[in-house]
Amino acid sequence: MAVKQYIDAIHDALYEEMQRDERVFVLGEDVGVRGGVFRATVGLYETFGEYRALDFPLTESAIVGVAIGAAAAGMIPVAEIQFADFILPAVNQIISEAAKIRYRSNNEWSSPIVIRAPYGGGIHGGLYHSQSVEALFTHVPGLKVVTPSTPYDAKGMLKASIRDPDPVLFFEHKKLYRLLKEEVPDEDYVVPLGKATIRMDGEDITVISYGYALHLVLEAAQLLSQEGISSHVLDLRTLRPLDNEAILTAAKKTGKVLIVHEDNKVHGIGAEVSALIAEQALFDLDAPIARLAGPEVPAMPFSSVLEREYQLSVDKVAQAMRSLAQF
Amino acid sequence: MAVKQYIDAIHDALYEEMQRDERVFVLGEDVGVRGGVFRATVGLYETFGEYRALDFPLTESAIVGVAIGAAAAGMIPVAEIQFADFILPAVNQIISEAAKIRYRSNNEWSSPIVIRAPYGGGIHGGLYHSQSVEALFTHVPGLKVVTPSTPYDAKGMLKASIRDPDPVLFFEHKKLYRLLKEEVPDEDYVVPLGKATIRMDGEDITVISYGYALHLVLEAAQLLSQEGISSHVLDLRTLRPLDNEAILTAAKKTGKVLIVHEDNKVHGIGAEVSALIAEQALFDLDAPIARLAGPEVPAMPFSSVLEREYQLSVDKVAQAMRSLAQF
Amino acid sequence: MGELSRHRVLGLSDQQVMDMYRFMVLARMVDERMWLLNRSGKTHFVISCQGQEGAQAGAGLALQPGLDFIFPYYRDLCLMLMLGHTAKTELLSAFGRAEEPNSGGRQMPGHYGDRKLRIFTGSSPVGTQIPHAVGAALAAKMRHESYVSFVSFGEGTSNQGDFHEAANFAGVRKLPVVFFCENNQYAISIPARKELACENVADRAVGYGFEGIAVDGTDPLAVYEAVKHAVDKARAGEGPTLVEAKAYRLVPHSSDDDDRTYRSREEVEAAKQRDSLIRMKNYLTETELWDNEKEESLRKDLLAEINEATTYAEQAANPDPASLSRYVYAEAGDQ
Amino acid sequence: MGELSRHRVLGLSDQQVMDMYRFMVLARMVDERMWLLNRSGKTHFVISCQGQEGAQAGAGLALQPGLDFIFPYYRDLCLMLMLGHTAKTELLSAFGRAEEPNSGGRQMPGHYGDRKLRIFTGSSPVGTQIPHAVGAALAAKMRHESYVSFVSFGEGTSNQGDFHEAANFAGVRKLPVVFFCENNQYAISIPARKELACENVADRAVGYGFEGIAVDGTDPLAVYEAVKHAVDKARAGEGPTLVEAKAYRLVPHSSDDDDRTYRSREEVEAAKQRDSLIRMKNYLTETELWDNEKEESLRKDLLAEINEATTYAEQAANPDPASLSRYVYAEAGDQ
Ligand SMILES: Cc1ncc(C[n+]2csc(CCOP(=O)(O)OP(=O)(O)O)c2C)c(N)n1
Ligand SMILES: Cc1ncc(C[n+]2csc(CCOP(=O)(O)OP(=O)(O)O)c2C)c(N)n1
Ligand SMILES: [Mg+2]
Ligand SMILES: [Mg+2]
Repeated sequence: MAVKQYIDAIHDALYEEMQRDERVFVLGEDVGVRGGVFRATVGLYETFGEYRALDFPLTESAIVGVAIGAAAAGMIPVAEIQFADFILPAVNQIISEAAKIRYRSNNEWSSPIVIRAPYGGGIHGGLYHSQSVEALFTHVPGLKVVTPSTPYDAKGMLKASIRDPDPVLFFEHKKLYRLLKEEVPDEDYVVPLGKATIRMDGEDITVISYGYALHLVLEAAQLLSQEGISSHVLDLRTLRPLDNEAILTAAKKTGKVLIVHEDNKVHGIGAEVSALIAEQALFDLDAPIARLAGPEVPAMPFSSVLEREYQLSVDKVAQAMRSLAQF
Repeated sequence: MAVKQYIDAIHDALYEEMQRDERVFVLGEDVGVRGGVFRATVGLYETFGEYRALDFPLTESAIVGVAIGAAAAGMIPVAEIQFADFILPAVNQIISEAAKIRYRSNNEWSSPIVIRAPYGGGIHGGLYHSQSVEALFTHVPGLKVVTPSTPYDAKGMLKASIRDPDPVLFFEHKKLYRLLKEEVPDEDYVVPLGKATIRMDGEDITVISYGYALHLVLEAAQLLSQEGISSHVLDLRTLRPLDNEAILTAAKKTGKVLIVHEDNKVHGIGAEVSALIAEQALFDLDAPIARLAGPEVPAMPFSSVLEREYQLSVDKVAQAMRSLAQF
Repeated sequence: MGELSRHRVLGLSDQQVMDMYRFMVLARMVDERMWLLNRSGKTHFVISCQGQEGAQAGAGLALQPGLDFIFPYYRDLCLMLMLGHTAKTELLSAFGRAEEPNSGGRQMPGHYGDRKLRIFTGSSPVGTQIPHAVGAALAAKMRHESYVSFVSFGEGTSNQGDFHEAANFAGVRKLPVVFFCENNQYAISIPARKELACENVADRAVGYGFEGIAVDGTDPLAVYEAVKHAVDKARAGEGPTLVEAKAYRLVPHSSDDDDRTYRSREEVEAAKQRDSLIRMKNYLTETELWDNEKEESLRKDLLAEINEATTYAEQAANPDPASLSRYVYAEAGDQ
Repeated sequence: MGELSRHRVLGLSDQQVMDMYRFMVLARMVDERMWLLNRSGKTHFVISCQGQEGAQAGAGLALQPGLDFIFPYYRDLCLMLMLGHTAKTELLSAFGRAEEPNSGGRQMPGHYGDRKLRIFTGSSPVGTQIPHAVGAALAAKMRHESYVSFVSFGEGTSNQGDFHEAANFAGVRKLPVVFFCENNQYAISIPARKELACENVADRAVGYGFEGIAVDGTDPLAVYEAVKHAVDKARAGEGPTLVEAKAYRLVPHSSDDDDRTYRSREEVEAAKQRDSLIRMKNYLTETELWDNEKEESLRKDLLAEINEATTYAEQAANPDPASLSRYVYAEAGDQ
C-alpha cells in the first residue's frame, strides 16, 4: 500500500492498464511530451512511446471520433479532454456515435472507449474552466458516467472503465486532484461501475452526493455530529447507471433526504435521484426531498468574490443538513 | 380566424415576423429555394429574397455560430436545424456561446436567436430522425426551451421566441405538423414563454405532459372519463424555465401525479417536475409521483414493429393513468 | 486497340471490368426496385445511389474486401454489393427485417455496417464516420497492420467540421486512409456552388499536407485508377489521399424529396446522358467484351435475383418486439 | 532612403509608425507586469501576447476602431490597446474587478469584449468566435453596411471544425471578413508540425475559394500591408481573406504552464533575437525617427502609466457578490 493523491491514482491506473494490455493507449491535447496539463499522463510518452501517449491536435470532436474508430479496429483508447468545459465540441461524437454504436449495429460493433475530463470549479478557472458537465450525459442510454471522489475509487474505477466494453465518461473533479491522500493498494483491483457506497452511517438524515461536494458533506456531517445530528452519507460514484437500490435503501433508512451537488439544480442530477425516491419510496419519507446545488447561472465566474458566492461550502451544506434534521 | 395546421402556424409566424421586423431572417439547410424539408419556410425565399431565407451549407455548428454573430451585429436570426437529432454538432455554440454571452459580458452583449428543430418519432425515421433532445438543454441556465403542442401555441410561442431577447430552442414535434387543425387568429398575438396551461380540468389525477404525448394523454383522459376517472391535464409548453407555480398547483389539486413524455425517463424532463413536487408539495401527495416515458434505449428504431414497441400509445398512457387513479 | 484497352493498362482483367459493370447494373436495378416498393407503399424510405454507381464501382475494385476497413455513407449501395452485400441483404434492410445484416432492422435503409466484412456501422448525422476511419487507420499504423481505411461522403459533408479535423490529423500522422468524396453536385436542394466556393473538393487536401485528386466520377476506370493509387500509397505507408469523384445525383435526394422544386428537368436529363452505366456499357462494347445479347441476359438474371430477393425480404420476419431493449450495453457473454 | 521609408510607401505617417511601436512596447510592459503580479501571488492567471505584438500592431493599424467588428482571442492584448483599451482596463481585468470592461470580473483575463468598441465578447473554447465573425459579416452584407469583421485565432485553432465551417460559408457568400491566424508555432506544448501538416495555414484558403496570405508576423509593416489589403478588399465587397502571421510565443502558454518540459531554451533564445519589438525599434532608428533617448522616455512614461494602473486596479472594488445571479436572462428594461 502506498499513500496517493487522486491525480497519482489516475496516473497509476493509466500506467498499469497500459502495461497490462497493449491495446490501451491515451490520446488528447498535451498528453504526450507534456504529460498532460494536470500531469495525469506524465511519463507515459517516455515509457510507451509517441503513439500510445498520443499528442493530438486541438480538435475535440476528432479526439473522440478517432478514439471510436480505433476502438472499432480493436484498440482501447482513453481520450483526455483537457477541461470538461471543452467536451462540448465532441458531443455529437459522444451521443450520436459512441452511445449508439452497439445498439444501432445490433450488437456487432461496440465502442469501448473512455473519455477522461477534469471538471468542477474553485480553482479560479472562470466560466470555462470550472463547469460541471455530467448532467449533459447522464440522460443518454448507451453511456456510463462516473465521478469518483477518492483516490482509491479513482484508480479502481478508472481501471473498471478501461475494461468496460462500453463508452465511459470519467469525470475527475479538479479540486480533488491534490486535496487529499489515502492508501491505495499496489496490487491490481477494480471498483465496479454502477455501485454507490456509504461513506458515513447515520440515523437522522440521509445525504446523497458525489465528487468534491461529497467532501463538504462529510465535513459538515462531522460538524453536525457535535450538535447531535447523525448523518447517513451516500456517495453515488456512478451517475449513469444510478445505483437505484442503494439510493432507495439510504433514503428509507432515515426518511429525510438531501441531495447535494456543485452543478446547478434545475434538471440536474439531484432531480433524478429525487424523482426515483418520490416514485419508489414516497411513503418512507418524513420530509420533503431537499436539494442543495449550484445557482442557476451559466457558470462559475472568475472574480474570487463571485466564485466564492457561487460555490458550495461546508457552512452552506451544514445549514441545509441542519434544516432537514430539524424538519 | 382561419383553421390551420401546426406546420402552417409555424410558417405564418415566420412570415409575419419577417414582415414586421426586417432584422428577422431564417437560415438553415434547404430553407431557401426548397422552402425547408418540412416546408415550414416555403415562399419566404420568394418574398424576402435569398439572404433573408438563407440556404446554408451543411454545417450545424456554423449555422448557430453565424446566427450568434449576426445577432451581435443587430439581426434577429431564426436558425433551422433540419432534424433535432442533428443539433448535436452545434451544442458547443449553443451551450458555450449563446447561453453564456449575456452573462459573460456582464449584460453588454446578448444572443437573441431562435433555433427551431423538428423532434420526436413515429414517422419511420429510425434512430436519427426521431429523437427527443430537449433534455440536453433544459439544464442549461441562459437558454429557454419551448415545446408547443397546438397550432395556436406554435404560432404564438414562435412569435414570442423571436421577440425574446435571449436564445430560445424551439422544438416542434414532427407528428404534430399535420396531425390536427385548429382556429388560429389572423391578428398578431403572442403566447408568453414560461407559462404552462391546463388542457383539461379534473379531480382524480393530475397528468403533466407536453408535445405529442400530451395528445395521447388527452385521448386517454377521454377514455378514462367513461370509466368515471376525472383527469386534470397540464401542458408544460415551456421546459426551461418551468412554470413551477402551475406545476405545484396542478399537483396539489388531485394529490396524484403522473408525468408523461416520449423521451426516455432517467434524468429526463419528468425528473425535474417530480423533484420540484417532492420538494415543495410532498405532503399534498396521496400517491407516489409516477412517470411514464420512453424506454432506456438510445433511440427509436426503424422497423415498424420496434418503433411501435418504443412509442407511447393511448393504451399505455391510459393504463398508467388508471393505475394511478386506483392507487 | 490502344485507347480501348484502358482496363488492361490499369492491370484489370476482362472479367474484372465485366464484373464491375455487373455490379453497377445490379445496384441500379436494386435501387429502382426500392423506389417501386416505396411508391407502392410497401416500404418507408429509399435513398439512392443512382448516378454514383460508376464512382463506387471504381473505388470498390481498388479495395480488398474483408481486409480493408470501410466507412461508407448512405449512397454506397453499389460499393456494398462489391464488398459482399447482396440484393437480398439490402432488400431485407428496405423492409427493416430482423435478418438484414446492417442493423437487424434497427436503422433506416442505407445505414450500412457488417462486422465480418469490416464495414463499420454508420449513422445519419453526416461526416461522423470520417474521424472513425482515421481512427481505424491510426490503429493500423500503431500495430503495423496492412489494411487501409476507406471512407466516403458527399461534397456537402466535406464542409462539416468532422471532415476537417479528421483530415488534418490523418495528414499530421500520415495515416493509411483514403478519403473518397462523391461529389453529386447537390446537398439535398443546395447546389455545390452554394455549398462550397473552391473549384474542387480535392483542393482542400493541400490544407492537410497530402495529395488531392479530382476525377470524373462517371468514368469507373478513372476512379479505379485514382483510388488504387491512393490505396497503394496508403498501404505503402505514404499517407492519406483525398479523391473526389465528380458525378451527379440522378434522382431526388430521397423518397421524401421532390427535386423539381430546385432543379430543372433539362439539367437532370443532360446528366442522364452522362450516366456511368451508359459509358461503361459503351466501353465494354467497344472493347468487344459486350453486346446486346449479354446485356439482355445480364438484366434477366439480375431481375430474377431481385425478384427472388424481394419476395424473400417481404416475407421475412420482423425483429422481435422484445428485442427493443437489447444491446444498449454489453450483455453477459458479449465482449 | 528608398528601402528605409517602407511605411511611407504603405501610406503610413511617421507618427503612425511611432504610435504602433508605442503600443507594442505598452503591450509588452503590461504583459510583463501581469506576470510579476501573478508570480507575487496577487493575481490568478496570465495569458500573454509576448512575441505577437508586431503581428497585432500591424493588424490593428489596418482596422477602423469602433466601425469594424472585432472578434479577438486571448493573446490580443496589443490589438486591444490599439483599439481603445488601456493598461488600466487590462490590469483591472487581471484582478477581476467590477469595473473592468471585458466582463465586469466574470471572465479570466484575456477574455476581451467591449460593446462600445464593437469588440464582441469572447470565451475560452477556442475557435467559437470564428463563425461569430462571419455572422457579423453576413449582417454587414445584408444591410449594405461598411464595416468589416476581423477575427483572430492561433494556428492550433485553425484545426477546429468551427474554423473550417465558418471559412467555407464566408467563401460561398463572399462576406467581408478577415481571418487572422497568429501562428506562434505552438498550441500549448504541441509544435505546429504535430498540429498541422500543411506548409502554411494560409494554404487552407484555397479550399474555401478565397485568398490566403502568409506573412512574417515579426514584421509589423508587412502584416499591416497584408491586413490592409484584406480589409480594403472586404470593404469593397470582394470577400474574405485568410492572413497568417508567423510569429513565436516567447513565454509559456500561460501562468499555469512550464514550457521547459517541451521546448529547448536555445529555441526560445533564438526566437527572442527575432522579436518584433527589436525589429521595429531598429526600423525606427534607421529611419531616424527614433533614438535611445526617445526609447528611454517612452519606457519611463509607460512605466508610470502602468504603475498607476496597477495601483488603481489593485484597490478597485470587486463585483458585488449579490450580482452573481444577474444577467442570466434580460432583465426588465434590457433589450
Ligand atoms: C449533421 C446532419 N445534418 C443534416 C442532415 C440532413 N441531411 C441528410 S443528407 C443531407 C445532404 C448531404 O449532402 P452531401 O454530403 O452532398 O451528400 P449527398 O446526399 O449529396 O450524397 C442533409 C442535409 C444530416 N443527415 N446530418
Ligand atoms: C475547445 C478547446 N479545447 C482546449 C482548450 C485548451 N487550450 C487553451 S489554448 C490551447 C492551445 C491553443 O493553441 P493556438 O490555437 O495555436 O493558440 P495559441 O495559444 O498558441 O496562441 C488549448 C489546447 C480550449 N481553450 N478550447
Ligand atoms: Mg452531394
Ligand atoms: Mg499557437
